[in-house]
Amino acid sequence: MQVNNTEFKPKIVAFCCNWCSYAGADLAGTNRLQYPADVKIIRVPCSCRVNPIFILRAFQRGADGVILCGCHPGDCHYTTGNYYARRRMTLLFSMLDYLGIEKERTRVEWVSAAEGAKFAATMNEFVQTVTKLGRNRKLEDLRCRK
Amino acid sequence: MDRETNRVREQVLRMSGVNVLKCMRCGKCSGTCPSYEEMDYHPHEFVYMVEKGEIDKLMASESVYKCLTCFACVERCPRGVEPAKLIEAVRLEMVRKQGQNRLKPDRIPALLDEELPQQAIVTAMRKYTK
Amino acid sequence: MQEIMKKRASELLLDGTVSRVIGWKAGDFVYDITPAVFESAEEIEKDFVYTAFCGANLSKYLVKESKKPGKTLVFLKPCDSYSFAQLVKEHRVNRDSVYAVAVECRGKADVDKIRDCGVKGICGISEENGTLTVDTVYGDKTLPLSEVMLEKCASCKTRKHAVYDELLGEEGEEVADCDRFGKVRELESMTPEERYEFWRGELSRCIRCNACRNVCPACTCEKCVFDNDNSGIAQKAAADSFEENMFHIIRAFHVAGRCTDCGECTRVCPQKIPLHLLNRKFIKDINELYGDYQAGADPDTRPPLTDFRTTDAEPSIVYRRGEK
Amino acid sequence: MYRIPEQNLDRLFSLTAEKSKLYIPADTAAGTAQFMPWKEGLKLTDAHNTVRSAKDFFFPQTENLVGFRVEGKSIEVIDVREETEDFVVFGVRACDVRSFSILDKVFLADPVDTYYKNRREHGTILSLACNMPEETCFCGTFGIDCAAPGGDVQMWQTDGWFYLEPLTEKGNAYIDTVSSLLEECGGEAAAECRRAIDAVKKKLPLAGLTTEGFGGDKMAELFDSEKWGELAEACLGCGTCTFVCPTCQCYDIRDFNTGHGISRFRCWDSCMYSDFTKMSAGQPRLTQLERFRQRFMHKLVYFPANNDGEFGCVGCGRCLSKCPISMNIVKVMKNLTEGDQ
Amino acid sequence: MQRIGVFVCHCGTNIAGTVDVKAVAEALKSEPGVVFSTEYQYMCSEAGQNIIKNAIREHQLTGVVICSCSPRMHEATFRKTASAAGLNPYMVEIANIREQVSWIHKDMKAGTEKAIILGRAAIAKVSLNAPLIPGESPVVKRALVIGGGIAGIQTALDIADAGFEVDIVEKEPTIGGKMTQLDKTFPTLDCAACILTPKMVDCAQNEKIRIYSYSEVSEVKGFVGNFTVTIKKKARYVDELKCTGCGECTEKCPQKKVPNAFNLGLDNRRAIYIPFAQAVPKVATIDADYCNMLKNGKCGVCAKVCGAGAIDYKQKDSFIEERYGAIVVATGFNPIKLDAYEEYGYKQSKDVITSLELERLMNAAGPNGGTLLRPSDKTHPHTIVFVQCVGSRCDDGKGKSYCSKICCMYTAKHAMLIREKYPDTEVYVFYIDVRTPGKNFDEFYRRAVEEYGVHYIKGMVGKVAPQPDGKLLVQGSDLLADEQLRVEADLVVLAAAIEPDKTARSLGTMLTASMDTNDFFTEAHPKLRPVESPTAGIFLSGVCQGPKDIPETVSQAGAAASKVIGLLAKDKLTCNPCVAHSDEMLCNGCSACEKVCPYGAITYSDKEFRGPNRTTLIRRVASVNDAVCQGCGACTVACPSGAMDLKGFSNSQIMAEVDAICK
Repeated sequence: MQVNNTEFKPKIVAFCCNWCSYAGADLAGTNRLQYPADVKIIRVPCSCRVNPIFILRAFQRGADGVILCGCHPGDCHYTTGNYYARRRMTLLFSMLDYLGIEKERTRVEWVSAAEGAKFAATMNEFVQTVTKLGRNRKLEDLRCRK
Repeated sequence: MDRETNRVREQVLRMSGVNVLKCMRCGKCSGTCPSYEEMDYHPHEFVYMVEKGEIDKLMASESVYKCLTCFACVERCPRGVEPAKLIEAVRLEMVRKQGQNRLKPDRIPALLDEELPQQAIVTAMRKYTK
Repeated sequence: MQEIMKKRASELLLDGTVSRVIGWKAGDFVYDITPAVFESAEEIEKDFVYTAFCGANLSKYLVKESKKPGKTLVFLKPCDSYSFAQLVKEHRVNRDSVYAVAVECRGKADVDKIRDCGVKGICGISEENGTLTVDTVYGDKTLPLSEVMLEKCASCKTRKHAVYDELLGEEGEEVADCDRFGKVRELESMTPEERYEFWRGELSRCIRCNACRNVCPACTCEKCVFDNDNSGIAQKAAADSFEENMFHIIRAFHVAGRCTDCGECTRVCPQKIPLHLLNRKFIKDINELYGDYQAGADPDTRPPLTDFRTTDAEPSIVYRRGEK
Repeated sequence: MYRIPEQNLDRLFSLTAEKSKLYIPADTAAGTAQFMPWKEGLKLTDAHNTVRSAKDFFFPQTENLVGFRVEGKSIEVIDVREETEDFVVFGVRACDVRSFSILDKVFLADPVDTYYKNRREHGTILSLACNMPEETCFCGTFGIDCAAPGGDVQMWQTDGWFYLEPLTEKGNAYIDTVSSLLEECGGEAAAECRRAIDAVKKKLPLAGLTTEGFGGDKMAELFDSEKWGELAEACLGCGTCTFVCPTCQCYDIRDFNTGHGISRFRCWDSCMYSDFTKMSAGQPRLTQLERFRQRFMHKLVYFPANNDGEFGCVGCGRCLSKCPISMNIVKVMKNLTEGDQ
Repeated sequence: MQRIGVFVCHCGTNIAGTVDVKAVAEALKSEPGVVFSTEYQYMCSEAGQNIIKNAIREHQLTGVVICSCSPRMHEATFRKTASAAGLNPYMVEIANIREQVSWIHKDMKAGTEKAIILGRAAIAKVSLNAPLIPGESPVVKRALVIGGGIAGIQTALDIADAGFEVDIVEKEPTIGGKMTQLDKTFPTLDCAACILTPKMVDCAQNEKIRIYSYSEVSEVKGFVGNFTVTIKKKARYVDELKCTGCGECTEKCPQKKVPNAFNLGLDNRRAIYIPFAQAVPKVATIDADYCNMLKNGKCGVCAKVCGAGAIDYKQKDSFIEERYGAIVVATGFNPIKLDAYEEYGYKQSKDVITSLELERLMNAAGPNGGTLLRPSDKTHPHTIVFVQCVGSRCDDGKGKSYCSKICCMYTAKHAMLIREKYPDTEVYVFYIDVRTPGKNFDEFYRRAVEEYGVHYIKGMVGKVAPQPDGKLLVQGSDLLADEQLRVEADLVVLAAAIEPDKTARSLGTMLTASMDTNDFFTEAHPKLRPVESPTAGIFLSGVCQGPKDIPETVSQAGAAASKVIGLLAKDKLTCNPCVAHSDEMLCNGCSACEKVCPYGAITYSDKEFRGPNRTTLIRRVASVNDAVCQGCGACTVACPSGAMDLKGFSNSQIMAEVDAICK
């Protein structure tokens, strides 16, 4: 899959849990599976470490999309972390949608350490979706614009 | 599965609210069915046939009307599959297809007999007037 | 009612059961009632009031007052009692040092709504059988209470208390036909653009006075993240539209699952921002996704955000909304 | 004295807006009144006064002072000051007009606040007399006459006419720009309106409130009054009173990291906030009692002490109607002097 | 001010092939805080590591950023390198420019840009790193095993064998558990008692093992390496030290009508009893519900006949506090109650029994001395029907959704034993699936069919109707023959599902060990850590973790023991320093963090704080036990005031990364 070569290159922040998704991202690399360089990964111990504040912060600073990846429900290294993350993110995303912010800019995906291909496919698809949406204007802080 | 079969199948599944994939093929429904001997297709086969989309065969069979709707199978199914509800849905689908009830009111008096318990009449109404 | 409350409060103060009473104190214009701590029967006799304008939820004052020696009596309207129960549940208030007196409530009036009816120069207001007679500099006016009720009362969910030590007046019932999510549903059915415009219109009036936060019984943090320079997100002013969003989203998120829907945030907002719509969105989502939950209703259940089911909906449920 | 019929108000706005920016008090969608830039179709509010005061025009809630661009290890200072254009504010009430002179005492005293001064110089104030003051109004307490509101041009609205009286150079200049719509007239109608307002003023519930017992010389006795505890106990510590107040002028200066530089801005601060004037050694006023006392002492004692007896309150009544717990300067004044009378 | 060194690795051409490493090193040199930046062929090589060490010393670096492969690969390596040069190992951050840049992006320009951004993020993070020192906590070198069934016994024996003291807490008067009630065991058909009782005796005689029988755990405090457990010794009204187990009292007690729990109520025992002959400890116990002396003070026969003077009617429950380094849960199972399954007639007919009841009926020590007789009329059954999956694999709200795993095999065993002992008996087994994954298991089942002539019928029984003549009419389906079968049976045996013991849930709460919805304890990892609970220091043995047969239970018991031994062999535990930390000044004491902590690492206490104006405030504040916290961070988000933060992944560090990436 290739994203159309338009002028607009989205900024995408991916929070990946250390045990599954970060390893899944590594596997995507090991298997040389391509996805756009627009995705930058931040390693966190668990998806439950991701505070909604971080996500809003990313949008404030000009991110166009934020994706959170964690272990599949039931596989959390800390047994229950992703279940909490799931509730938190569901409610947060629902609230962002309620405020009229494009819901497609945020996403949660469960990616195991074995799912390098899923990681790459998810990122390709997400970048494409966000590219279509264009620049995040509704939730940016104008002061942070260059 | 062709489109029409699939449509009928979806219809039956929707009307009955039954998830046939929950069936683990234990046969307890057939083991419990009081009408077993009367049927060509037995409750467990019903479930499997709906799953496979062989609803035409079911509709062509008298089995549909042999079900007493006693709900023993529903009560005892370990997986909560509810075969009787499927049968009921198939009956309903047949009525829709033929555009009329199986039984017309004017035929009823002739069929009644002294011995017939009230409950059976009510069940019959439920089954045949769909 | 007011007289019964005064009598009871004085009794309890005099016999030493309680050392202080948190109640409402009369102001200059009938409607400008201030929460107050009364320490003697004389003070109660002089200034204590319970009228159609006692909208203020007193439960939050217990965070401070319940730490003082002796018992503190607090008067709780039905909605306030949920806030109180939630504070106890979160160990913010010591239950043993509080004497909770439940008082009946038939809805409280909103002076802003009275003004919105074109009433100016209010000098006095009296209530009789649900009708308010307003005496103004420019003549008298009468208004039905039901039309000028606070938002939280117009969409009252229950007239039954969650918890109390003593009840004065009659215990009410849950309001069966309460449709407090009507406006939320209306917003949900709009397009994202319309919703965005709506919220920009509302939130752009925010002056970051923090009244909503400071009045909120769920916002009792020792130090709010928005006041803490080390938190990285401290803000003093709504310097950018992002900051308005950030403050209100995070505030709503922090009280999600803990907010009892007492409606104080909307009542106190000087800019009339319908802040309850944010909290109610979370409540509605929680009810729909994780089962009905009322914060403060009971002492044991886990708040939804510190709980989970393995079968919970995936966040992608948000994308599927509105699709058919 | 000039006059213009009410139905020509839109034309007056339109003509004014051609020359400079025009702000009028109008209603938001939620029904709150605030000053808004005039555009075709915007109507004057029926509300007596705006929620936020008119101080915003000269002392906005946030204002960028300076910027720094950070590139690698180098820092460059950027002047972010914008050239302010001329603007006209229509319909300012007497209380808010007086608030400007109070703010001037702070910002125009040496060292002059150039950001403030710049705005002040560009603004023309068209004040409007209060035909129907609210019960919360007590401008009279501070010697303000809402029947003669002052400003660059003062106006009365009566019998279907707006009467305009220029009081300053800027006022005359404004009259010149819109003279094509005005007709000259005598002062009788305005004087009649003033008399009517004077009659209403006497009926206001707070008409009897005086500043007796307050002022620069009452420092010690008021500071140590035992009543502060009781007055402050319900205070939530929010900034509502401060932010709707036309004379509160405390601000904080903060740096915002934009990711590629720093934006240094100032924003309103509130003495009610727990981190007000917090320094490395901590907050000098540790409890809400002290912070609460600070606000009222400032308005009623410290300000007059430093400014020839002028009080830091104009009696607009905004805090009376907006305080979440209905505690306000009037209750404070009455309570502190209760025993005296 | 930080002094940061940046080291960009070529990884041969792995990175340098699509990332301009020189440009990356050059670009990062101008970042604030960076005082040194270089690139090298292989940073992980000895020469590469020396570059890092030298730079740390030469430039007095306070932080190190390495742009290389994934931190999952070499983070530990580079931390050691830093440590060797005198820098705190947690002052190292890695920018992953191989797996996440060079290997996925073909375009040199895009790859280089991204590598620089990831480098910046790592620099931003490391600037906020603080040196971390792993804590240590001492280990109490004793273990507690909760449950004295075969799982607990085996675990205790193995731990004791390694030289550590171990206590067993068993709620029944004797250890041995369910296995004592079994007759024979599959697939070898050896006698359960013959293989179990020697192990029970071993336990009793082992100096390192102490048995608390007729006892329960009532409170657990502490954390891995240092638990404090309160054990409640229930009053048995017999002095354990004095009782010789002679059994005189159990013969003389006049109260004869007590249902014998050991035989599942199939016969009666006395009010004072020893559950069975080989009980360990062999000590009598008075059943207070039936004892006349305890109920109304009239009797006292046992005290009179006891030569040892062991009877003590005044005995009270007593509590003992013990300290342990590790706790093994081995609480086992019970068959479910079958009341909800009316169709099988379990309540209506005495001749419809569970498999465990059949074990007792066939056992030489059972109610019939080992002769299989119908409970109703004590006649020989000639037709026996076995029904499989009764309550197992059920999604109907009445049973359990899981497979109980052991029923297929024990039913084959029963069928085989009956056919062998009573060849004139016809045996039918109604099954849904026959599941035999295990060594020699399928062979065993095939023997039942091929050599013993057991009739296996694929289908389920719909109804069991007791007939007036005492027969049981079993109606079921034979799916393969497509017919409805009716069998006139004398005895119907139900393979009831098994469920965790009822005490497990409250124990789980005490231990803060997580459980699934069926009340089975959850393992730390379903594949890789199957005998550990996610809560450190808690281990799982036997059916409390999931259905198991004896061989599996014993092997898991051994595995749990080896994990315990591994833990107890350490003098001190090193803790992961990247743990949560509560800022007491900000803490509200609201317990939100405590609720989401999967490890029970957070506790609350009332502390005194200095309030304004020389006052003192008492506030409830959280504290994190470093030894227990695993560093997931769930608490940091649950905390509204931001009092909880995670070392190594702090709020400010993550936000700094976000800022750097979005810049």
